[in-house]
Amino acid sequence: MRLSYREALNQAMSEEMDRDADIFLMGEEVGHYQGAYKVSQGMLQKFGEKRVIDTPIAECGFAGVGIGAAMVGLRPIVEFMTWNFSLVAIDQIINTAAKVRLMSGGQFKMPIVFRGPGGAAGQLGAQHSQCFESMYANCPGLKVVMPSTPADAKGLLKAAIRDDDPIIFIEGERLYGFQGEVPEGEHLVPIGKGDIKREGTDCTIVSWSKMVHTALEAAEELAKENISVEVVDPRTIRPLDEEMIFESVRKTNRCVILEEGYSFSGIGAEIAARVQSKCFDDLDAPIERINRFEVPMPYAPNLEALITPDVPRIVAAVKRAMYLEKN
Amino acid sequence: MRLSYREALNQAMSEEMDRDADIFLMGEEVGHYQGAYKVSQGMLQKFGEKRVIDTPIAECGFAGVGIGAAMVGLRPIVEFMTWNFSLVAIDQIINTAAKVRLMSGGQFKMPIVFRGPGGAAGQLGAQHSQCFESMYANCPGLKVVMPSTPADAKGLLKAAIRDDDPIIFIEGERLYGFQGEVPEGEHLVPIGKGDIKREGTDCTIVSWSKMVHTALEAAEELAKENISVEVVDPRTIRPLDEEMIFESVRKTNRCVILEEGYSFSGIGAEIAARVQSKCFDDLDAPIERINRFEVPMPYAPNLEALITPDVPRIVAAVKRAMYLEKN
Amino acid sequence: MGLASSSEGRYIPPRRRAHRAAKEDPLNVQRQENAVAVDKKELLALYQQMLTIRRVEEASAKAYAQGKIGGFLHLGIGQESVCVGAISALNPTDYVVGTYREHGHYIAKGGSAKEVLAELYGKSTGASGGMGGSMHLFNAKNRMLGGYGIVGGHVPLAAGVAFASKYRGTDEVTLCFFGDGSVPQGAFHEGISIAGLWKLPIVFICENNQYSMGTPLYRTLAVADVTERASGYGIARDRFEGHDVLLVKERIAEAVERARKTQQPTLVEVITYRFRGHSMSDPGNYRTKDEVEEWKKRDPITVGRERLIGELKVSEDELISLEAAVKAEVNEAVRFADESPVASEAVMWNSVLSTPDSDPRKI
Amino acid sequence: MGLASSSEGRYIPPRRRAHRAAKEDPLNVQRQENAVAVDKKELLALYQQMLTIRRVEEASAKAYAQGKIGGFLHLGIGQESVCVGAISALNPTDYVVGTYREHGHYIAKGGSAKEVLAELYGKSTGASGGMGGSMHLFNAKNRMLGGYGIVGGHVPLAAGVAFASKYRGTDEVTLCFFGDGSVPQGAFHEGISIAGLWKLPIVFICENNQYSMGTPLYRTLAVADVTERASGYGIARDRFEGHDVLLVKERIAEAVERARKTQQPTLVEVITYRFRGHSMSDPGNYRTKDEVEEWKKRDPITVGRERLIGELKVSEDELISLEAAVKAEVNEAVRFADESPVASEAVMWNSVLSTPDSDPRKI
Ligand SMILES: Cc1ncc(C[n+]2csc(CCOP(=O)(O)OP(=O)(O)O)c2C)c(N)n1
Ligand SMILES: Cc1ncc(C[n+]2csc(CCOP(=O)(O)OP(=O)(O)O)c2C)c(N)n1
Ligand SMILES: [Mg+2]
Ligand SMILES: [Mg+2]
Repeated sequence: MRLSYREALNQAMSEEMDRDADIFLMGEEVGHYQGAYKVSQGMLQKFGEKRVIDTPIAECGFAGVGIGAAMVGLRPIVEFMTWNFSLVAIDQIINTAAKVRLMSGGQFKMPIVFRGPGGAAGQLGAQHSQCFESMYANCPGLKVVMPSTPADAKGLLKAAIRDDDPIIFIEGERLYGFQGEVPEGEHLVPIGKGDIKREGTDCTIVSWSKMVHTALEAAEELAKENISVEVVDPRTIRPLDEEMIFESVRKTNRCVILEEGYSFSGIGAEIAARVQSKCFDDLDAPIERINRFEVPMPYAPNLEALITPDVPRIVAAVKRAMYLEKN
Repeated sequence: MRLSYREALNQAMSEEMDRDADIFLMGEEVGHYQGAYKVSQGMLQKFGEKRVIDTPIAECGFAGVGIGAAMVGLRPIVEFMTWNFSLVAIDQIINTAAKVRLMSGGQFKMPIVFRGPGGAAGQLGAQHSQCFESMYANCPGLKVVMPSTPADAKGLLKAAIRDDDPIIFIEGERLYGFQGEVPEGEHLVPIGKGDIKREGTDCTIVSWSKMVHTALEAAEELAKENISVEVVDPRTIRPLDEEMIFESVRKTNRCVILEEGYSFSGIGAEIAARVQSKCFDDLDAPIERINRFEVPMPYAPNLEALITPDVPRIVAAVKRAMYLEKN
Repeated sequence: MGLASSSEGRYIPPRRRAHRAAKEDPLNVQRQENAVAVDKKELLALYQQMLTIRRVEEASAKAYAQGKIGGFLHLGIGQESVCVGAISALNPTDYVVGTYREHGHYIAKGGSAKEVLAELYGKSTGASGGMGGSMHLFNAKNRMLGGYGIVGGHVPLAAGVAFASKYRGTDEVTLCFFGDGSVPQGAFHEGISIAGLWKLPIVFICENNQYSMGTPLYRTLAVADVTERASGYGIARDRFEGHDVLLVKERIAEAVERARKTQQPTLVEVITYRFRGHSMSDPGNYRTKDEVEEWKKRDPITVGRERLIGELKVSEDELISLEAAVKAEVNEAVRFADESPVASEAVMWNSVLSTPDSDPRKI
Repeated sequence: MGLASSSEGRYIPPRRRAHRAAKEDPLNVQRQENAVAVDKKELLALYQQMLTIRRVEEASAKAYAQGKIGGFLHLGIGQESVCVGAISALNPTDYVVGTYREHGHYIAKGGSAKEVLAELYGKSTGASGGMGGSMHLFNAKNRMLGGYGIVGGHVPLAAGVAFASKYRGTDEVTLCFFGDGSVPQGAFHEGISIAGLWKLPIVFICENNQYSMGTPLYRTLAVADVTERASGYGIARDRFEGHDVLLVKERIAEAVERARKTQQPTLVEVITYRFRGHSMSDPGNYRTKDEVEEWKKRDPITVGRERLIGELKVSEDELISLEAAVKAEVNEAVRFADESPVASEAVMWNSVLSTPDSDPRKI
């Protein structure tokens, strides 16, 4: 069936909540307002105030409430209105959610999903345009999931809700309206398994979330010049499906990593470090990273566009990797 | 003169506070208690309660107080008792300190130093043994400084206090008692400039903070087997003195990165990504990364030792890089 | 229970604290019947300021619909008396720290319509050179220390500004504005705790417009009276309805003087109402038409105008010409914004760090 | 002003709130004169528990000095009546959430001396298999949900446990312990705000030992009476001195019943004192010898023993044999800890994530 990314997420939560009464959704405006981005549209009506819970603006508080509830066996879905606001709750996530299992010697599980939109979404300025995947992925005890399509969004969110570990589920704010085919019936995508979004032979582009679509555009562009690009989407950032990436690079011998967030200790840095290690003899060129330039996001549209990765920058990077363009 | 790392930091703050009445120190137990780790010993007596300020346990609050004071021209030094507790204040640092200059179109400077000890210090468990350099370094608008010796500690802290940007100054908790020679008189170390801690020709080890000393031990070990290791210490993580690292790798053709924190999107990932890019044709072997294993720090001493980088792991990595040992 | 005339430590009996009470009488504050004395020149100036803000925001809504402004746009239409009245109680050397709903505060603190609109248009002539946008208006010269987008996150920063004034021994006071929705935030608590402990010269002003996005106050706070929290912080309190700009000025002036003279912070709650949705994308369906209409009867601009005519005998003509002048100013500001050059790339690179030669592209 | 007998909504006049008042009479709480009625069997059991905790902590201090225990070690010596009295008011199905100073709470909630000492020794037989250490004692079976090391960080978590009880419609109650130093923390505020708003079955117990590390209360809080904050959260309050374990039990039982029956949270402040430094590395020089000696006169163990002998006519012999039994138990626990195998590598790998085949070394 054809669904928007938003609808796919809504279905994932609704189906799982139908299945298991221990699952509930909690966050700012998720209930009466139907979600700040309407991801939870209709859910209050369906599940009632007990299971679709509007919270005060107290992210540290309600993230902690979710964590406590998960420790004693409930399965909370905690929505951050956007991931930018998770910084006031990050202590709860990193110092508690990620560590209780280890600190207790394995006595407690932590089946909780933290979800919400990440990334820039058009002139939202410095405090509302951030990418947090690398901060969270740096922390063992967490899993980080970032779907790029409606099908992946649905399948991964269902898998995340069933998972017994704390999951950082980062949605593309710009993807909510994106339409795509989603398999009928029960559809699960395993956490930790990547997907090849376009096959190709000349150069690998690794990308995830909304940047996958920019990569696909660039691939289309490059195809016109007879350059065949493979676009691989790990879908889960941590654990990372590194084998899929290595295999692709072993075929193409070139690797470009396209990331919306900053490069310094970003996900691209991690992937580059692994690829250079495991594909040392396969690489015909240095791995290229494309990222947001290292500037807090400015508001003005001309500057936002300037610092954001786009098709021309990807095309140039692929060409550099193929020695078709000078540095 | 011979000083401990702790004394060197104390001197840096005291000298700068003597010089400029706009500088003050604020944090938990920095005054009457003389500092949880005695870094501010004697400073209350010297500068009084107005400039050496004990705070309540409200990191978000007093980090914000520092930020506000810096915006209107004071030059605060904010001590976190340890960086572990900065997570409850990270929103202030990332969403405000790092962004006000840009958001205001350059109208406001942000001359503030956040400092305190980082890393593990012996059986402190999962919540008190963390390394945050990669989280902060991912954020443009911040500078991240991590001295490994008393001389660097003094010179860099003085430079940090004089800097007009927000500085993340991470001290080695295990280094406070470490003694070393510190130049007499005014001693400044420029932010962004690395240092070669041991010269060598066969393999480069990049390391910082307390791990530098472990690297030096390993180098000593390897020297016995006639393997000549160069130990380079960037000292500042961001901005990173990449040229120094590239130069060293161009000489040795091999690179091992030794980092106390986790590998996933760590500083080592960033350095590896840059080195593979800029030294592609110089590398004779894959870049090796040595990190804490990806486990929240367990309390038991046998397990803490197991997951922490140590000399045998470094020696093995260098030998792998030299094809003297199998993977 | 009426409004106590003294603003400090008023005791409110426990039953008033209950959630149920909050539902019956959500605000627990009586209408202000006796307006304060009026000075014509003063009220005219405040009226003009409120009107300018109103027109600027109306113009920005229009430009938003035309696609000339992007991102989030939060309008304070209906709340103008709060920022205008409060900030008029300040000296020029005093500071203001606001939220993302701060166009009015920026103008009240001496900024121009041009600077606001140009910022919203993302232009180099804007308040923050186009770098900040609607939520981040800064004016160093006027001591407008910005709008901030993390709910409650600016409260400790404001305490820090007041800390600096005390550190330096100046007589400056800081006004920190925030919404009712920020009260449950940790940063709110930490900032106010410290201000109370260290006796900082600051006034915390809760602009209680009774909603945080679509959530009415009683689903956010167990105790509807925000100032009930003051006693736990050891600070003074005051609470009143804010549609009369002069009353706001008078009551805030009291708190400002307390801060200036005795370094005693005050938590002030001003009951107000926003006539529009939370932001441009919010149709505001969670409120009834009746409720909105009821509050529009206390539109601070209408109230101000009526007092000018009724009590001060300002002629309709005088007001019409004032209103025309405001309109012209705002029209000119729109033109200015539209025609200004886009935000500067060079300014951006130089605004990341102070180190002049760092090229952030390379880091 | 004496202790009010009712625990709810007591009004404390403003002058008591001031910083100065806090200095003159830092606690603003009168000594408890009339102890509650005593049941012999009950007090004997509580006495034995307090004594076990005391001996375990003394043994751990000794082992620390011998280098058999590492890391941070925070002892609750002097405060045992608080955790023992409070937790004795619970059903076994109720929950406890504590801080890093939680050896006593762990034992009071049914844990053994062996599990505590083995954990401190970093052994696989410890409460948390040697993974947690002194600050992180967990016992899922007993519903001891851990000790936490980030000041205030566990308060929202505890609210979440209470939330789960309410969600499921059980009659469980959660006790959340924290120190006086955590009151200015944002997490404290957010957790309690939510508990008050949602009426969660929880009791927040501030173990006010009057110091956070080396900082006396009056340099941390503008208002010395922690429970003054309750009215802002719309919750009940109580406040008393805690050296009499039975009084603690009685007063906490009231709050527990309130939570269980009416889902009304309570903020309880129990005044207590730690006889040692903050942790093993703190000599505690910020307090005078006289002050410490003064409080030692109200050592809860001495007080309990005196009541057993004086009021309940328990013979010295009976107590001596009880004390010997405790000593033997703790000695045995030390031996057990010493001889147990070190923490397990396999358990560690399996405790990072639930996914059984992930090898965290490789990630
Ligand atoms: C920490 C945080 N959480 C969530 C948001 C999203 N958000 C922006 S404004 C807002 C409502 C704020 O309401 P209130 O404080 O009453 O201010 P008002 O908008 O009514 O002026 C929310 C939830 C945010 N900006 N920051
Ligand atoms: C957020 C945070 N900041 C600082 C610390 C360091 N620290 C540990 S205990 C402590 C004092 C706590 O005092 P209090 O809450 O009164 O508890 P007590 O130790 O007296 O039991 C401090 C500052 C911490 N663990 N967490
Ligand atoms: Mg509001
Ligand atoms: Mg204490």
